Amino acid sequence: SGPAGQGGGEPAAAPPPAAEAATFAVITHAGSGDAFWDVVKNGAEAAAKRYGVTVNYQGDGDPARQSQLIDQAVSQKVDGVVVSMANPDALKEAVGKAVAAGIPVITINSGGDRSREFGAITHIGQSEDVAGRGAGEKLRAEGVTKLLCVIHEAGNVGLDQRCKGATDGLGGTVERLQVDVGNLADATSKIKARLQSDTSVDGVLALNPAVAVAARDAIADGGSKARLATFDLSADVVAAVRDGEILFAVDQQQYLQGWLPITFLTLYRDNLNTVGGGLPVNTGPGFVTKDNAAQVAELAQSGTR
Amino acid sequence: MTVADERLARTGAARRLLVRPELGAMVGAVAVFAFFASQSATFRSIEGVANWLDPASTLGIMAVAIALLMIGGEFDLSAGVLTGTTGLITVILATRYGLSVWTAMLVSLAAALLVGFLNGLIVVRTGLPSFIVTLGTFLMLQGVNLGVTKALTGTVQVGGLRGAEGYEGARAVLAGTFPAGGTDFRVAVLWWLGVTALATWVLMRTRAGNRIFAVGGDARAARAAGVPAERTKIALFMTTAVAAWLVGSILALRFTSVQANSGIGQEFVYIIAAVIGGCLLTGGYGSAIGAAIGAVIFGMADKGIVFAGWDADWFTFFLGAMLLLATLANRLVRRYAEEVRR
Amino acid sequence: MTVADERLARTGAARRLLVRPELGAMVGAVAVFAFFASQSATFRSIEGVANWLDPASTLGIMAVAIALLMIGGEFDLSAGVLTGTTGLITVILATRYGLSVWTAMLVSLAAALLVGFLNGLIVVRTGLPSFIVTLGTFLMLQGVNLGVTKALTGTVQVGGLRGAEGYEGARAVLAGTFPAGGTDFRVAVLWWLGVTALATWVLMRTRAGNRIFAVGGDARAARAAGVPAERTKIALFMTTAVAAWLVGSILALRFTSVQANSGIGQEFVYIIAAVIGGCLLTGGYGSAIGAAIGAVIFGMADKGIVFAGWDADWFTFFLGAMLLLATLANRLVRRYAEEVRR
Amino acid sequence: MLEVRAVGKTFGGVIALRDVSTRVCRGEVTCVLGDNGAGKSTLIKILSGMHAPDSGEYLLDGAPAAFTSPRDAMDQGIATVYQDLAMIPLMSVWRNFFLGSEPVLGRGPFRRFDVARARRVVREELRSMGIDIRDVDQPMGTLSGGERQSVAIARAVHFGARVLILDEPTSALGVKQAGVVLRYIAQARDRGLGVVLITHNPHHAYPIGDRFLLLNRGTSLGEYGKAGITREELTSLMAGGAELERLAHELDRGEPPGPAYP
Amino acid sequence: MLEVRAVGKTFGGVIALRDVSTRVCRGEVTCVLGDNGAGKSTLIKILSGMHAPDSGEYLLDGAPAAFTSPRDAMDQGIATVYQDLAMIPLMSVWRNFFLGSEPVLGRGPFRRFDVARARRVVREELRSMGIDIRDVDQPMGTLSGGERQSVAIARAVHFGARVLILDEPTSALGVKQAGVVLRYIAQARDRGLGVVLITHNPHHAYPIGDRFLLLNRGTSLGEYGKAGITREELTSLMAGGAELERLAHELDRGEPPGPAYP
Ligand SMILES: Nc1ncnc2c1ncn2[C@@H]1O[C@H](COP(=O)(O)OP(=O)(O)OP(=O)(O)O)[C@@H](O)[C@H]1O
Ligand SMILES: Nc1ncnc2c1ncn2[C@@H]1O[C@H](COP(=O)(O)OP(=O)(O)OP(=O)(O)O)[C@@H](O)[C@H]1O
Ligand SMILES: [Mg+2]
Ligand SMILES: [Mg+2]
Repeated sequence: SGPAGQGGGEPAAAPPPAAEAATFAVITHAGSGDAFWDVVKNGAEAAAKRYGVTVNYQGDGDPARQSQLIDQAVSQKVDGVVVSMANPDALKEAVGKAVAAGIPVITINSGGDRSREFGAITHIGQSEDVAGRGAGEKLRAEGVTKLLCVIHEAGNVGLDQRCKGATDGLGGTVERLQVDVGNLADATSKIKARLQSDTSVDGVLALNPAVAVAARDAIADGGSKARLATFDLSADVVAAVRDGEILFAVDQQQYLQGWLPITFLTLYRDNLNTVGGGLPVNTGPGFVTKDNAAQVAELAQSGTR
Repeated sequence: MTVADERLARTGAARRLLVRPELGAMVGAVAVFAFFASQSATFRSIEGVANWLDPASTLGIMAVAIALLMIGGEFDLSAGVLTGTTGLITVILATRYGLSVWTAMLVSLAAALLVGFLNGLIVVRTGLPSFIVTLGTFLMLQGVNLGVTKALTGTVQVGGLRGAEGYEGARAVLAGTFPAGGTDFRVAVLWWLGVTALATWVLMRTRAGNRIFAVGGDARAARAAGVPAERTKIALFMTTAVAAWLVGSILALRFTSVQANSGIGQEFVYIIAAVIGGCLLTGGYGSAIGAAIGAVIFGMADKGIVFAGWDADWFTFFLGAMLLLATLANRLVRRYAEEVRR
Repeated sequence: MTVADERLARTGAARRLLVRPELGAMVGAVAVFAFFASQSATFRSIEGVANWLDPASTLGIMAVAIALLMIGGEFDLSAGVLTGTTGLITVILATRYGLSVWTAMLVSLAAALLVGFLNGLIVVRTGLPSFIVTLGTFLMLQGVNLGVTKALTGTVQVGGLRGAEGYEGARAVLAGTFPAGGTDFRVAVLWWLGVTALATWVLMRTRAGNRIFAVGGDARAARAAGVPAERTKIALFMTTAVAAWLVGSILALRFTSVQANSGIGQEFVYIIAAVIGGCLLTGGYGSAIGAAIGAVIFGMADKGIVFAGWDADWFTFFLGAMLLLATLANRLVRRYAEEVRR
Repeated sequence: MLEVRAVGKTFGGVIALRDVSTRVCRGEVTCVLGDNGAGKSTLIKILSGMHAPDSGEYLLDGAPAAFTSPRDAMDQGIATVYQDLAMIPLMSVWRNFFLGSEPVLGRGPFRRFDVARARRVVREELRSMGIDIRDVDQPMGTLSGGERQSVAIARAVHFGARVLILDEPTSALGVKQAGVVLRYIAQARDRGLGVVLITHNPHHAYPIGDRFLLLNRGTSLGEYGKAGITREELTSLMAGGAELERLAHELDRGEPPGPAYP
Repeated sequence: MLEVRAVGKTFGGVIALRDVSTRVCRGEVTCVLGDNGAGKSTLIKILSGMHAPDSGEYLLDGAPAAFTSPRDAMDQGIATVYQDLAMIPLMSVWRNFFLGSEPVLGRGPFRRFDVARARRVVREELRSMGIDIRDVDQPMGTLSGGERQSVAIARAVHFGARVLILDEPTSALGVKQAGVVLRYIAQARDRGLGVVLITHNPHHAYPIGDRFLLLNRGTSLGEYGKAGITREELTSLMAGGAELERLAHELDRGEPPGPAYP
């Protein structure tokens, strides 16, 4: 099949010589240091090593700065761009520029519904609200009726979508709480404060592994009966899942959202392959529960889950 | 007699130039440029320049306004989030309430002026430090941005400005591009140059400028000399608000969507750019051109690290080192200049 | 004669108390407490108090140190991220290199002291504003935290301190709890009280305190009076670093894991608490008790909104309004006090 | 033309001034004399609109006036040299000089500070006071104490249209410069301005003063016309003269001084 | 005991002082005289360790000394009253007074500022200068100009062990207080201290000075022993006396003054 998107013909016309290592830019909507996106980065870099290409990972939560990073990649004439589109409208122009310059674009994680329209060759992963919905459904199955969704960065689109998805999936009441991920003592006491003042809350959904640990402490300290679930993994979270302190952790297998686009871009470059035929390639949602925690533990420790 | 005062060491004309506060910043900028130009060919190419001038321009507009305010002895922490507020107002009014983009922008300008006025009024009336007052408005605006956006749209971002009436025209004026040297530059660059020139003129060549320096240098002494200190300060806060509105509109028109958290955290970047450009935190000293150059230094370091392809994990490390070195270069030049004259 | 000077209006002993700078902050704190106590029964219960005192205590330790530094006329933006750095060093050394927790803490203390010393040295030697210098170290440390953690562990956080040698003992001293009034309080509360008392004693009753006020009030005049201004400032930066180490250790021991980005953004919260507590941003004025109370006001407002169950989207709005009102109350009381005496 | 009746001022618990009355007339110099801390500067600050009096009346040309800022007073042609609120240290000499009353050129949005004129005027005014400043761009804070004071005086003289208020104007000045200032004051008086002068130097006060207001510990000890007091009385009222003479003898040990280095 | 040889100081392009030599001897008062901007304060700041000279030598008891801060000079018993670097406005009077030389009580970690003693000493020292301060807790910035200056002088006198340097100490003082300061200087001299005094008042300079250093536009016009100069010569050198007398006649219009308000 031919490449999707308007500008797809050009790279085919002049495939770069195999001797020269390709450079791909991965540009996400999260600043460095974010636990989830760090695994994406690890995946992309591992794939780069495997295929002998260069990956330049950048990320910024501000769509303006994210689009500037795309512009920069275009100026540098990279051989492919991987971009997560939390705010597709804002990235439309920059992605369009990349496509017009004949650079293959793959979207990951969010923005799957606009991916084709913008001329990307494929989309990998699913949006945050699908993952959120999965978590909500699973919590409903556990009998949770009133859920506290802990947002650790006010106004972050991805986190908002996760909470909204959870609302849809749960069907019950979902309340939001804002905490600061840079100050876990504060996060603990805020979650605790909420649980103390509203005893009808019977579920807590953390959106970050560090916040999950804080929430676990808050539930224990406050003597609450609330069940806890979280997004994403860390060694502490996996241990807590194993010990039954955390019900489950939503695992989008985001490692794949880093690995696969590099694989696809390499294949596209060398062989003009496209995957999915315009439909997104799903990487999850997977769940880490008590049953599989033991196996995942090691992997989370090394930053690939 | 003064022309050949025996108490003055000789000073050449070229050396006299050195004493301008901007020149220190200029040297810092040249150093940063030279460094990254040697690291990356794209950085020094015309596309690369257009790339890093783009963020530098919006940052620069704000840095210049903040520099005026800082010279006047005050801070504004709410300026960053106000760019988001104005953008949100424009987009919501133009997309949900069917106003034309121009009308929506007028309304958001009025809102910005009101915020600036209130900031200024509270500062001069209560005598609280502006750091605290504008921190209060910063937090409150942040809450309003999120709360109102959520209430009206159910999400934390609004978009769809592209379809609004008057969009194309407004975009061309504020967020378009113009070709130069074979690539496209953002018109924001022109706005930035214009704002810098205007601010410099006001500071150096008008009454208002003299009064800004005075209220920042010593507000009590300025009042004693007959300067209307309260009015000057309120006007400065309103100027900052207008700059925030301008930047907010530029960004909203360019990205056609605004997030509820946009602009948060930028307030310090503005201050940083102004300080790199030679403004004193304690007020009474600084220059608009310096702040504009400070924005360029920040923009170059920020984008240069990406162009150089350094590991994103170490990004802030390099950024910090760059800023420190640029400010040091600035300081060394300034010292040398002071040796030469004065 | 002075006892009954006709040029002094009478002042009662009770009224004289009012002039202490802390009393304004105290009134702000009481107002915020009363407000939230009326909104939420849990807030005023002993469990509630233990809850909001917990973050207030770590914040308070830092706010007091930052207050000393601000009285001495300087800022430290790197203090927040330094809490993360020290925590990371301790955890990495104790878990990856098999050091005992105590030894690891000693090493991280040494690292903190070094950072503080360098901050101070660069500030006094180059004459650059500390805002810029510590911004540089802030960014650089942030990069180091992330870069080194990633390089050593492949992830953005390190954990597993629970298994390290000496963990239980260190935890009991720094991160344990003690029962009081039927609930458990964090020992950090005691550390906070201790730090506040020590800092107050130093400020009010020692040579060093006198010199801190002087270098912040007017560094040139202080130098002229024979104050070793450089040494005083470097010592202040090192004090801040020690406080950051203390808080970093408390948090690391408590959560047994540290994220590479922990502490970022806290630097301004510290400054805010100090300013709410009555410190001047320009230096030379303030009190340690005030800063400690400022931390409580911030902590109460921050938690009280959650206890009151207000809409999370509007959280920062309420927070901003609370801070503004608390500072205003503080200011009004101070004005009244100044009417009464002086 | 300017009169205060029974004004008082309290700073918190400190009563700085109580029940003081005086007036300033066209073509007259009113000297305010008194010990340190007597409240002279406080009185001046009330006259110049810097402080609002807590009690008493302020009359301008017979009508009650309530200045809310020094700006109001300046607009009435009252120019002041303050003792401690001199100038903005970081600003250049010429900017300081014209602060608050900048000369402008052009109109509308093109109205601008007439920099060339400002610099010229400053240089001339200072030179005619016997201060030869090197560079009017020098920041105010780097001038010597006397130079700073001279700028403040030159400024007030330049802008004082009806009343000139001078708080210890000659304290940091050399003998020559002080003489020039006294001559300035005389000229201003002769042009019909009202002048208020604070000084601790009876040698300055007597020759030029027409009316002497004596303050002590915040209250008035009375006001004397020149006819009502001799130079000797005034000097002794200021605790000066005689005491100084005695002191001179006391200090004059008549020892042979050390070697001189010419 | 203290000597400078051919010192010079340049601030950027401004040459403030060039080739000035002088010395300060035990039990002698050296008066530094000169116009505004002559470089007197700059010389003093070099003597007190505030500025390092750009050229020339600084000898202390005959041996070359290089002070890097005023602290070094203070440790040698040299105390200074600066003209413009007075005090910390936000700090209380007693804290300012003892700044840099705080009296302590106790030892080791319990060594603390002896607050009670500090307050007592300040009150006493000021009272003996004729300044009756209301409240030693008052912030320095709210004192009157003369009160501030008195605190600075009292401080220097209290801590000056060998050399006392005073830059226009009496400029803001009342006649009485100025007299007290002159008597202090005489006492210090008699106790064997070396004193450097800057003043613009020949009536103060002549009675107390043993040696007169004349500066003009940054250079020395020569140094005179008391034997080498009469009061009249000195006064006319300071461009004073005669000129002032002439001025007095010029100003004295002999008009009937306005009505007095007793
Ligand atoms: N803002 C203020 N707060 C408190 N006290 C003040 C304030 N201003 C002045 N005072 C007090 O009021 C008294 C009168 O001060 P003022 O400056 O009027 O004296 P002065 O007569 O000008 O003295 P000097 O000759 O020393 O300049 C002083 O004792 C001073 O301490
Ligand atoms: N830091 C500085 N930078 C630039 N110029 C300076 C600086 N300090 C002093 N000057 C200049 O040096 C000259 C001498 O100053 P100085 O203060 O020594 O004079 P002075 O003799 O004490 O005068 P006065 O009697 O007015 O106090 C002045 O013209 C002043 O402008
Ligand atoms: Mg006075
Ligand atoms: Mg001088």
